[in-house]
Amino acid sequence: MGSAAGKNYINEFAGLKSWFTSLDHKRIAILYMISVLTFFLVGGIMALLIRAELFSPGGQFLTGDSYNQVLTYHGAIMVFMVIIPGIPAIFGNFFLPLHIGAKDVAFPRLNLASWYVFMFGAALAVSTMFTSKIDTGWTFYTPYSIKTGTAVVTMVLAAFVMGMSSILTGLNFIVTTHKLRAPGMTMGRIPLFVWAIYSTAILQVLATPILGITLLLLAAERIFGVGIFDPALGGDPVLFQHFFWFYSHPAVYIMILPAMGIISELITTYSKKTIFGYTAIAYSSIGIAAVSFFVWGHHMYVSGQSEVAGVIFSFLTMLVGVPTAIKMFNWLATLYKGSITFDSPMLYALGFMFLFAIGGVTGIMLATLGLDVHFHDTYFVVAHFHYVMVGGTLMALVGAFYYWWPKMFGKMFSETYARLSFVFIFVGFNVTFFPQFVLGAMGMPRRYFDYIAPYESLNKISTVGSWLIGIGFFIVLFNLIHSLLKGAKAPDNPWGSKTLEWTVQSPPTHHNFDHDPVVTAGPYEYR
Amino acid sequence: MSTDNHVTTAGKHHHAHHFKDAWHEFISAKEGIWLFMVTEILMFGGLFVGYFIYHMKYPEMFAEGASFLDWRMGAFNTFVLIGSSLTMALGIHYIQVGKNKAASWALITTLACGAIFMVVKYFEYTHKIHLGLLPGKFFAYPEAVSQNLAMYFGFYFCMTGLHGTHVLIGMALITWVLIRNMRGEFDSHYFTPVEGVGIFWHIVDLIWIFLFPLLYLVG
Amino acid sequence: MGQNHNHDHFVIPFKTLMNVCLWLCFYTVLTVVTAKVPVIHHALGPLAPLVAFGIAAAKAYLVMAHFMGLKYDTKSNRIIFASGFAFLGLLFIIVFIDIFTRVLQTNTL
Amino acid sequence: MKWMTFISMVWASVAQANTKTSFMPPAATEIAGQVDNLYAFLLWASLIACVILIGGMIFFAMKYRRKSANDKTAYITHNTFLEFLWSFIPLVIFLFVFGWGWYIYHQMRAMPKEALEVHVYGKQWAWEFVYKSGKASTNEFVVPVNTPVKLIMTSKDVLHSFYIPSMRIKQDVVPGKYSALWFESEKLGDFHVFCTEFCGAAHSLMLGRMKVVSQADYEAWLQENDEGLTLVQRGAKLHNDKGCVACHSVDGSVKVGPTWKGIWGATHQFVDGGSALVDEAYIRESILEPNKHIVKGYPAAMPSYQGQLTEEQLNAMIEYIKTLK
Repeated sequence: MGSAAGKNYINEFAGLKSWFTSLDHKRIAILYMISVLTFFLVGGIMALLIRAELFSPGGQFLTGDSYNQVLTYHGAIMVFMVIIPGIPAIFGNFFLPLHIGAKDVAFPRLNLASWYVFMFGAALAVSTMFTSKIDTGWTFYTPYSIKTGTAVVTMVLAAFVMGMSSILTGLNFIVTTHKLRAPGMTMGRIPLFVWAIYSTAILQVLATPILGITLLLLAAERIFGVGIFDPALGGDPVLFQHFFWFYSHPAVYIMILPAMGIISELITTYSKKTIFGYTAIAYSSIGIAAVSFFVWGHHMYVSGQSEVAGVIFSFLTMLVGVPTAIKMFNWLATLYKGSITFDSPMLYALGFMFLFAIGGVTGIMLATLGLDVHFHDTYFVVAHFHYVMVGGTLMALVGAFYYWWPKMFGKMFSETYARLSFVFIFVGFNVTFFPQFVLGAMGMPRRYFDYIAPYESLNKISTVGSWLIGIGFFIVLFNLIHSLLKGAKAPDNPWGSKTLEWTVQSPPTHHNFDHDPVVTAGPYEYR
Repeated sequence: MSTDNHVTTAGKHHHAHHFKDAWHEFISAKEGIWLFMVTEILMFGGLFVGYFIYHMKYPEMFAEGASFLDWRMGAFNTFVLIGSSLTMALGIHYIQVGKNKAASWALITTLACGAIFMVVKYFEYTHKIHLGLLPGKFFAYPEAVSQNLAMYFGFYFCMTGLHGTHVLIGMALITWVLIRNMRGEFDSHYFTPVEGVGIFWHIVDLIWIFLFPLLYLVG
Repeated sequence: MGQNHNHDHFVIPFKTLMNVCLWLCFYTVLTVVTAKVPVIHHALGPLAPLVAFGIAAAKAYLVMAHFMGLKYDTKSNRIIFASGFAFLGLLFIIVFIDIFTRVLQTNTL
Repeated sequence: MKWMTFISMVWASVAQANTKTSFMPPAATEIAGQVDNLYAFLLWASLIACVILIGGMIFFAMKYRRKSANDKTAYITHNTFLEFLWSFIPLVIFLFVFGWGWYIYHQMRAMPKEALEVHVYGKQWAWEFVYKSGKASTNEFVVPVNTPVKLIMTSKDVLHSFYIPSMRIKQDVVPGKYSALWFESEKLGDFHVFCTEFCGAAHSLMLGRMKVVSQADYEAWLQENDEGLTLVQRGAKLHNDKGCVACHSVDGSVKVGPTWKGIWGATHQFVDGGSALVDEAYIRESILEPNKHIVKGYPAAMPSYQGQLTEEQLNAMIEYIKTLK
């Protein structure tokens, strides 16, 4: 299968210019990988700062404004620059064309433009760190975001620009999935990762524009004082929350759906067994994407929203919980009668199921009207969304890195260090965030740099846990860098997987397939 | 690429390597264009939703605000934009039937209509600025009856400002397509960029069709 | 995705474009008349906004169907474009329900 | 590695189980008791769901370990009955929990007609309470036990949120309109009040305290006023009532603003390089025009108290500061 003289997409062209002007979806994926991982490092440092500050009550080195700035950057960087672009831009870009047997995405130039728009937005956002910073929280709630003297307009425009990049990527992936599938690859035969990226793309295209207009109005509010969200002029801050969450809840599904797609791939590959309930999982992805637009108000039960609206949102949020439960049970059923190995990607997949189960059930608790009144804006919510975001999306992200690393770079990595990284991240994660459920139940509010004495011991445990997670992620980083430098040559199909990307050489050639693949069966034909 | 722009079948367009043929590329491009138009509708739609909500909360304030708008200018602008939509559609029509020169003239007329629209907008804005009817902090109209009239002009300038910006973007795109047409890059088999710019221009007209009654007439 | 190759692009006839433009101008005149001529405006009373938006919707249909060519386009593009309006409607309906079912408290000092 | 996942699974479910003894602060109202019951039910339901999902995962992972490289696995694509089960049963449980939650939520939102009304004003970084009798207090307020109390709240600047963990109630305080909250405490004692909507520099120092006392003590408290207090005691009371406590400590601990302990007679270095001796004039100017001189190392986050303090109150506070060695 190796092409002429070991040619592949990495050594086909040389020089930085060829990377920064490349239209190859694989190279653009690498550009995204480097930028997203850098921002992840910055966001991670902010997280460690927060946990260090909360090690004991009273203001240590971060008080008032500086703590608010660190928590805002942790939120904004992690949401807009790591976890929303993360899986779709890195693995979606690299493997969507490979999974459906295409040579490239539908609009390669648009794909490269998306990366530049993303980097322009990210640069704008990071620039606020050196000007007058921002301290509004990643949610920019008015009227505080109107009154505060920090660089909210720059940050808001940065988020608008990054939203534009997200729309362009989503648009690109929808057209690619519709129009560029290989002959014989019907929608019923595409891998579940493609279903996940496809439903995420629908969310990106349909939800991000409302964030766009909300942020523009917030900028207009600060520059001209138009008064739409400013109560002093008759505006309604709760309307800002409606507009903001109309985007931001679909955004959390933009974060989790690609991760679910990866888990479907990992569970089937390492159980050497066809997926259980392909159609159920595929339609659950689309179902989640559709229903995710109806549920945003469960962030606003106590914000001044009417009881009637709260009841509607609580009911609809219960409905969106069902497809998620279906997926979990289908993965569980896939393990049944499989032939399971515990390679590091599989450990991360099992870790995902463990943590996402806890994240899911606590989500139902928060969706329940009576309980959310107590839990809203406490550490219970912080623990919930970290369980589904870090426990869900980031576990899947690291699992995907280990799973696809041999294919992306043609190098194997050290399995022992990979498993060690899992232990650190998994244990560290639980030690960090499980106590926060208890802190939330005890009533500790979020975004506090100082807390009353009863919360001290659990916060200490949580901070220690955060160090373990930090170590774990650094082990992953060093392991993968070491693999690039000294890793053994990777075979074309190290894990015996059945999806199309493993039928080409590692790393793939510039034009992916030597001859157009003709697909005759489903993606998980482990017979 | 032939420099002589009168030759109808100028440089043959080569479809990108990852598409099977020109038609496959065309329908993919069209779908991409429509997806982008959805995001335009959703973005402007957010403003319309906000407008409707506050129109119901402060009806008399909105009525007072609308009374300052000159519906004659609004009506004239509507005719201008409908005309420009027609000439834009004609531009595509002519390219499809091979009359590239006529298409260029149609595109130039569309640009002219866009310019007229912006000039009328300029007069409306100066009229408002002169009266002090500005959004938020800059509002300085002494005889305002309702106390938060500034919000109406917040909406007015946000909606017409965003729409005006899109008219300018549309005009820039038309100019780019006009230049390429004069260079003879389009013919009856390849005219996707013109169609894309055309649809974008019709979206701009579509939004004005809703903006006109909303701001000028309903009041 | 079966592809028959000898496709030629649909050309919207000149006459249709002209007709559509005339109809659009007529509707514009109509909407201005119903809104600005006092006797008709008062006759409509509360219906006036509905009439205005009805006419605007008709004009929008003409532009979308003929000028933008949605009528001659594939079904999937129509669905894509319609989905934009659908989700806007969803946002408006639920926000409307919230804002107009709030129990307002008053200061009783 | 496998035993590691197993251990942490057991640990998680054990930890989850013992939160059933509800780490929540003891419920102080009847509705809070209902919330705790719903929470206990959901905890047990979640534990069972986790045992099925995680336990099942661990069990299958152990049982179907790969024996040899060329194991043959069963080609099961789907099972409609099973799939119906694990979509219908979760739906039923979720809707049941939704109904139960709604029932409690409705009780929280249905304001009793003849409740004791207390007006609450949230402002950047303090809570102010005003009673019908004109009695006002800051950060601390007193309510009688076993009587429904209705808080009618608005904010003077940005969003805040009034949260009493022991009563399991919370309501955002929105500027520009009134929002309300009601409870009927069944227990005496002091209860924490937190602000749970992000509101700026001292968001975490905006701590309130609610004292639930007997009806007699409540009426006595209403009559209290500060005639009998000395100047220094009145200064100390103002330090709390005017919200200075949120940013300025009196025991030297680090808060948002400089501490008041031991500053009398010292010299303060300013951000713009200047400095000044801390005396009456300096304290008066720092209170009325805080942003004129910013002490090095502190943010310019203090709102001005121009027109909110009488001469007599300013003197009381200055006397109080003198005593803080």
